[in-house]
Amino acid sequence: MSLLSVRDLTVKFSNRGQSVTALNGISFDIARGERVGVVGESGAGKSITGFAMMNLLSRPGYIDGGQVLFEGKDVLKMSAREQRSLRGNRMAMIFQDPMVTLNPVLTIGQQMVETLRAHRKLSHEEARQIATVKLKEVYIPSPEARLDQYPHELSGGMRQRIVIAMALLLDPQLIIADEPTTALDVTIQADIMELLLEMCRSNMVGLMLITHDLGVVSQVTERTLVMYAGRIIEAGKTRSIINDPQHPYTQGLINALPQQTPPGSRLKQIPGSMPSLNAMPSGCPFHPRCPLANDLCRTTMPKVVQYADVEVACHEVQRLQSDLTSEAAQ
Amino acid sequence: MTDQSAENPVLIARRPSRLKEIWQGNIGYSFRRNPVAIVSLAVFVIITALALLAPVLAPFDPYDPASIDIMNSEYPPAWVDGSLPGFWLGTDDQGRDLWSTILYGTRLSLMIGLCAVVVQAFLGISIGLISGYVGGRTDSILMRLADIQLSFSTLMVAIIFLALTQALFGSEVFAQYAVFFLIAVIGVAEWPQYARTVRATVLAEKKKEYVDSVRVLGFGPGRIMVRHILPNSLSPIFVISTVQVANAIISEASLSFLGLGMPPSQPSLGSLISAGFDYILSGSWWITVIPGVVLVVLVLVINLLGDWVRDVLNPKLYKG
Amino acid sequence: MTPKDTGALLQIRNLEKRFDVDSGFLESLKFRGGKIVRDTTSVHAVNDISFDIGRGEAVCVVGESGCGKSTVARMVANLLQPSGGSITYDGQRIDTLKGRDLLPIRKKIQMVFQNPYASLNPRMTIGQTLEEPTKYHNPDANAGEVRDKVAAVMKSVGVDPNWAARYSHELSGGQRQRIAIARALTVDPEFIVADEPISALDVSIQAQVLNLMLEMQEKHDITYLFITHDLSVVEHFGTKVVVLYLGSICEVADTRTLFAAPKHPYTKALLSAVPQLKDDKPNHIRLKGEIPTPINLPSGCPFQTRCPMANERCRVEKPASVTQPDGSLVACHAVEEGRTEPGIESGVKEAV
Amino acid sequence: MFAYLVKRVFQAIAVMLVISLIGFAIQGNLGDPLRELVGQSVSEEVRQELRDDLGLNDPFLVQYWRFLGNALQGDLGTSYFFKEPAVDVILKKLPATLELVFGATLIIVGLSVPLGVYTAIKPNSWISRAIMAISIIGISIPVFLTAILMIYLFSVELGWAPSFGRGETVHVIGYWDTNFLTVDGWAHIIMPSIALSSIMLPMFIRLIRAEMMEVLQSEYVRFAKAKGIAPWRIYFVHALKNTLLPVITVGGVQIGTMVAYTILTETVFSWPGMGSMFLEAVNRVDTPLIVAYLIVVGFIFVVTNTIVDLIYGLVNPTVKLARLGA
Repeated sequence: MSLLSVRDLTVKFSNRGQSVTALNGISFDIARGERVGVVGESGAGKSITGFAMMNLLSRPGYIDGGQVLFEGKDVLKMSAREQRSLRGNRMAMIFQDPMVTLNPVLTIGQQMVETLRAHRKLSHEEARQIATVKLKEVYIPSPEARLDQYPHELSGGMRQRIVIAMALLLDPQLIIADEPTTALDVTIQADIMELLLEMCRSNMVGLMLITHDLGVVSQVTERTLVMYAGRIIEAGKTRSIINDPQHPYTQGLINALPQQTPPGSRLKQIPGSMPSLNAMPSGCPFHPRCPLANDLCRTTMPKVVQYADVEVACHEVQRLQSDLTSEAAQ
Repeated sequence: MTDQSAENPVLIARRPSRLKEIWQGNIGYSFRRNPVAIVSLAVFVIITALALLAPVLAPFDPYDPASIDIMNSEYPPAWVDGSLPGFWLGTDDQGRDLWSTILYGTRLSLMIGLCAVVVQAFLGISIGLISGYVGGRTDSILMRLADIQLSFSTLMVAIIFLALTQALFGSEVFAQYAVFFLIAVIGVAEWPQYARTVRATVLAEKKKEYVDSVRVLGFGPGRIMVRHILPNSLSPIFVISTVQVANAIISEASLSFLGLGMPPSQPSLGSLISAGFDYILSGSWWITVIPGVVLVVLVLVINLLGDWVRDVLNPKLYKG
Repeated sequence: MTPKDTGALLQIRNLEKRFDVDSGFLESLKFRGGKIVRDTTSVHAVNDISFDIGRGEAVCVVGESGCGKSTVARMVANLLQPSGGSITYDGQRIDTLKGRDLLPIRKKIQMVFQNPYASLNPRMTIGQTLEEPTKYHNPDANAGEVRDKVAAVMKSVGVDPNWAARYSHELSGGQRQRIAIARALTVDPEFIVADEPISALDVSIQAQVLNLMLEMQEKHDITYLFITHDLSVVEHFGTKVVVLYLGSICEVADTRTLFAAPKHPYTKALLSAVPQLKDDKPNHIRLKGEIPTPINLPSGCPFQTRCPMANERCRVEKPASVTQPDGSLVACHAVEEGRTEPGIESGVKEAV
Repeated sequence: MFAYLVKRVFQAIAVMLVISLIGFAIQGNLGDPLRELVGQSVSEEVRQELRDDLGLNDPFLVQYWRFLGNALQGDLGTSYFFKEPAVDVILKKLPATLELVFGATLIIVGLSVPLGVYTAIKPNSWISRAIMAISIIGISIPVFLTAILMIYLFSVELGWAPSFGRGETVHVIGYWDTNFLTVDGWAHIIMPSIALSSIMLPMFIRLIRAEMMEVLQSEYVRFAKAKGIAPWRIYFVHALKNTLLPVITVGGVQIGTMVAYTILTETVFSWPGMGSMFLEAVNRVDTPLIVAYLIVVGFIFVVTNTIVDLIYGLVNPTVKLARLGA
C-alpha cells in the first residue's frame, strides 16, 4: 500500500456565485520514502494540490470531490481533531517564502516547542531539547541561542532551515514542500535543496516537491508529475520524463530552457500562455498552444495512457501507441 | 475619477462606456447583490432630495420670525394626543414647525458636512501627494505635524478653536458666520486623515515600476503625480471620503450641541437636538428625538455605504 | 584608477552609491560606551564599479540579492543619482544632467522592468500607455501619426494593435512584458536597460520574451544592459558578463570566456549552483554562510567571509581588478597569486 | 532603544512648547486683564502705568519667557471667576473626569477585545452579525445623542438611574473623591461611562475584527495550522498579539478624541469635571482658566501618547531590534 494516494481530487474556486475548476480530478500515489516532484507553471494548480492534501485551502477555494488517502484513511473525511493530529506530525509542510512563514512576534523556540507539545506529551524542557537537536541537524550554528531569537533577526536562508527543522520535528512520513527555494538566492537555493534531499534520504521521509524548476526536480526527485491547467498531463520516473518526455507540453517546457539551445541562437518557445481558469478551452487544455493539435484535441479531453516509461494524457501519443501495437500485431 | 479616455475617442469607441462598464463589472455586481447597499443609497438619495427641496416642501420658513408664533410652542406630533393640525411632526420650543425646521436643518448639516469634506480632501490630498512624492525633510515635517494634529483629535481642536473665536468676536457676530467657521474648522482640522492615507498610498504606488517607467520616459513630476499616481490612489480616497462625511456631520452636530456651532435661530440638526434637550425632562421628547433619529439615519446610511465601498474596492489601506 | 576614455558607448567609472538608513538627526544618535555618538549608518549598495558597454553589445550584470545590480541599472537609467563616479554615454556625461537637459538622453536610454504586473499603469489602456510617451516626445505629431506609431510598435512586439483598448489586467504576464518593451520602443531608443525582465515569468514565456529582445536587437540595433540572477540566461543573451558581489565587481569577461573558464571563486560557485537537467548528481560548490548585509561591509575582499580560498591577505586588503591572459578582468588575490584550491569541497557543513 | 527614547522625549517637549506658545498667545489676545483687575473707570495714564508694572509692554519673547517660567512652577494665572489659581481649579475637577474616562476605558478594553476576536473568528454566526449591526449603529450616533437618549429612556421613562451629577462620593486623598466606593456613586457613573464609550467601543470592535481577520489570512497562521496547532492557540497566541500591535497605536491617537467626548458627556450629565468647567470658562471668557485647561489637557495628551509609543516599542519585537541594533 502506498503511503499516500490521491484519487480524483477536484478543487473549485467560487467567484461571483459561479465556480471555476482549479484542479480537475487528479490522481497519483506517493510510496513510503519516495520523492515526487510536481512541476508546472504558475496557474497549473500545483500549490493548490499541496494545500488540498493538507485540507488547508484558503477561501474561495474548496474541495469538490475526491479522496486523499494517507495510509489508507481519507484525510478529507477525518474529524478536525484527527486532521490536526496528522498535520505537522505525520504529514508536514514547508512553505514558499520563509520571510512570512514564521510568526513575527513569537520566538523560534516558542514556535518549535508548541509544535512538539501539540502532538506529544512533553515538558517544556524536553521539547526545547528536541528542538535544539533538530536545529543542529539542519546545520544551524549555536542552536540554543537561536531558540530565543525572533524570526526577523535571522536571514532568509536561516529561516528556511528553521522551517525545515520544524517540519522534521516529529519525524513525519511525508513532507510537502511548496517551492521551498524560490524566494531564496541562487547560492542558498542549492544549499537548502541539498539539505532537504539529505534529510529525506537519511530519515526515509517521503517528499512531495512542488516547483516550477525542472533542474531542481531532476536533481532531487525519483518520480515527476507534470501539471497543466489543473490536470496531471504526464507522470513517470523523473529520468524518463527529463530524457524522453512524451507530452508536447513537457517537451516544449524542457526545450524552452536556455541550456537546451546552443548559445546565441533563438530559444524554442511555446506560443501563447496558459489559459485562465474561467476561460478553459474545450477538449485538451493545451490544444491552443500545441503544434500537434487536431480536431479530436479540440473537442475531447484525452485519457491517460501508458506509453514508453510514462503515463501521458495526449491523443497524439495515444495514436502513436495504437499504431505501434497494431504494427506489433501485424 | 479623471476621465483620461476623453483624449482618445478612437480607442475608447470600441469599449462600452465607463459607467456601463462599472455597472457590469465587480462594483455593479456587488451592488446589485447587496440589499443593504441598495436601501442605504435609496435612503440617502431621499434624504438629500428632501433637504435640497426644503424651500419647496416646507410649509413654513423657520428663518422668518414673522411666520413663527410663540404660542404654538411644544405641540406634539400628529400621532400623539394634543397635537395641533398642520404640524404633523409637532413644534419646537419656539413654536416653529418641526417638519420644516428639520428639512432646513438637514440641508444645513449635509451642506456643512460635504463642504468640510471637500476642504479636507483638497488640503489633505495636496499635502499627501507632495509629502509622499517629494519625501525627505518636507515629508517628515508634514507628517510629524499630522501626527500631532491627529493625536489632539478634530473635535478637540474644533472645540478650542470655536470656543476662542466665540469669546473673541462675541456670540452675535459668531452666529452670523457660524457656517463658515464650522466648515473651516472641520475642514482644516481633519486634513491629516486624508494626507496620511494619500501619502501612504503614494509611497506604495511610487515604488511600483510603472512610475519608474514614466520617469525614464522623461515625464515631469507634476504629470506623473496627477496623471499616474493620483488615479491609482483613488480607491482609498473614496473609502475614507464616505466615512469622513459621516464624521463631519457628527462633528458639526456635536459642536452645535455644545453651543459652538449653528445658533438656535438658524438650527442645524445638532442645534435642534440641543434646544430640545432642555425640554426632555418635561416630557417634550419629540423636539430632541425626531431630529436625532433623522441625524442617526443619515449618518448610518452613509456609514453603511462606506462599509460597502470598502468591501468592494478593497484597497490596501496602508498604515503609517 | 584614473578615468580614461575608451571610446565605448557607455562608460561607467568608479561608480558609487550609498543610501542613508537613518531618517533624521536623532536617529543617527547612538549610545555607545556611556557616550552619545553621532553615527550615520548607510547601505553601501555600489562600491567603485567601472566597466564599458560597446555599441551593439548585450552586457549582463549578474549577482544575487544585495549585490547592487539593480542599483547600477537605475543609475544608468537616471532614476538614481550616483554618490560618486561618473557615467558617460556617447561622450557625454549623463549622471549630472537634470530636468529638461535629460530629455534627449531619455529618448536614447530606455528601461524595461522586472515585474510586468506593476510596470503598467492599471488605470490606463494599452493604447493610452503607448500614446502618452509617443505624443510627449513628438509634440508636433498629429493624431493619425501617433496612432500609426503605436500600431507599429505593437505589431513589432507581436501584439495585435486591436488590443489598444484593453487594460493591462486583461493581459497575461508575457503579454504585459511585451507591452512594456513596446513602450520603451515608442521613443526609438538606442540603449535599453533591462532589470530582470524575465525572472517574474514562467519558463515557456521567458523564452518568448528573450527571443523578442534578441529580435529587437537585430532589427533596431539596440545595445542592452541586462540585469539578471540567472546564469543560464546570460550564456544565451550576453556578449559580456559582469559578476557583482556586495556592490563590487568580481569578474568581467566575454560570455564564452566566462563560461569556459570562470576564475573568481564566486563566479565558480554561482555557475555550479545552477541546477542542471541531465546531471542528476548535484555537485555544486557550497559556500559557507550567507551574504552579509551591505550595511557593514566585511573588511578586505567583500567575498572573504564565504570564500573557500580566503587567507589573511584577503581579510585586510581589497583586491583590484587584474587583466588575465584571456582578456577577462578578475578581482581576486587567490587568482592573482595563483593559489591552488584547498579542497573547495571541505569545510562545508560545520561552517554554515 | 536609547535613541528612540531620547527622540520621543524631545518630541514631547517640542509639542509642549508649541502648546504653551498657543496658550500664551490666547492669554495675550483674549480679554483684557486690566479690566478684570481695575474695571473701566480708570484713566488711560494709570492704565499705562499698570501695564508697565504688569510687564504687558515688555517684548513678546520676554513675556513668553516669564509665562513659561511661571507655568513650569505650576502657576498659570488666577481664574477671574473662581478667584483661585487656575491650576487648583482644574486639579479639583480632574479626578471626576479621570474616573469617567477610567470607567469608559474599562468598558472599551473589556468588551472590544473579546467581541472583536469573536466576530473575526466566526464572521458568519448570527451573534457576530448582530454585534456588527449594533456596532455600526453605535458609531453612527453622536456621543451626546446617546447620552440624551439614555437619560430619556433610563432616567425619565424608566427611572432606573440618576441623570445628573456624581452622587455620593468618598474622599480618598488630596482633591480625589471617588465614585467607585458607594452604590450611589456606581449608579451615577454607569450611564456617563457607557455614553462616553458609545462610539469608541464599536470603533475598536470593528478595528480589532478587521485586523484579526487580516492576520488570520496570513501565511504564518496557515503554517501554524499546517503544524497541527489547536485553534484556540492559533487565535489567542499567534493571531491576537499581531492583532493588538496596530490597535495599540490607534488607541494612542484616540486619547484626544476621548477628552473631547468627555466635554460632551459631562455637559449632558452635568458631570462636575474639567470638560463642563471648560465650557463654562469659555462662556465667562475666563481666560486664565481656558489657557490652563489647554495646557493641562495638552500635557496629558503628550504624556499618554509618549507612553503608548514606548509601550509599542517594547512590545513589538521588530521595533525593539531596529532601535536597539546600534
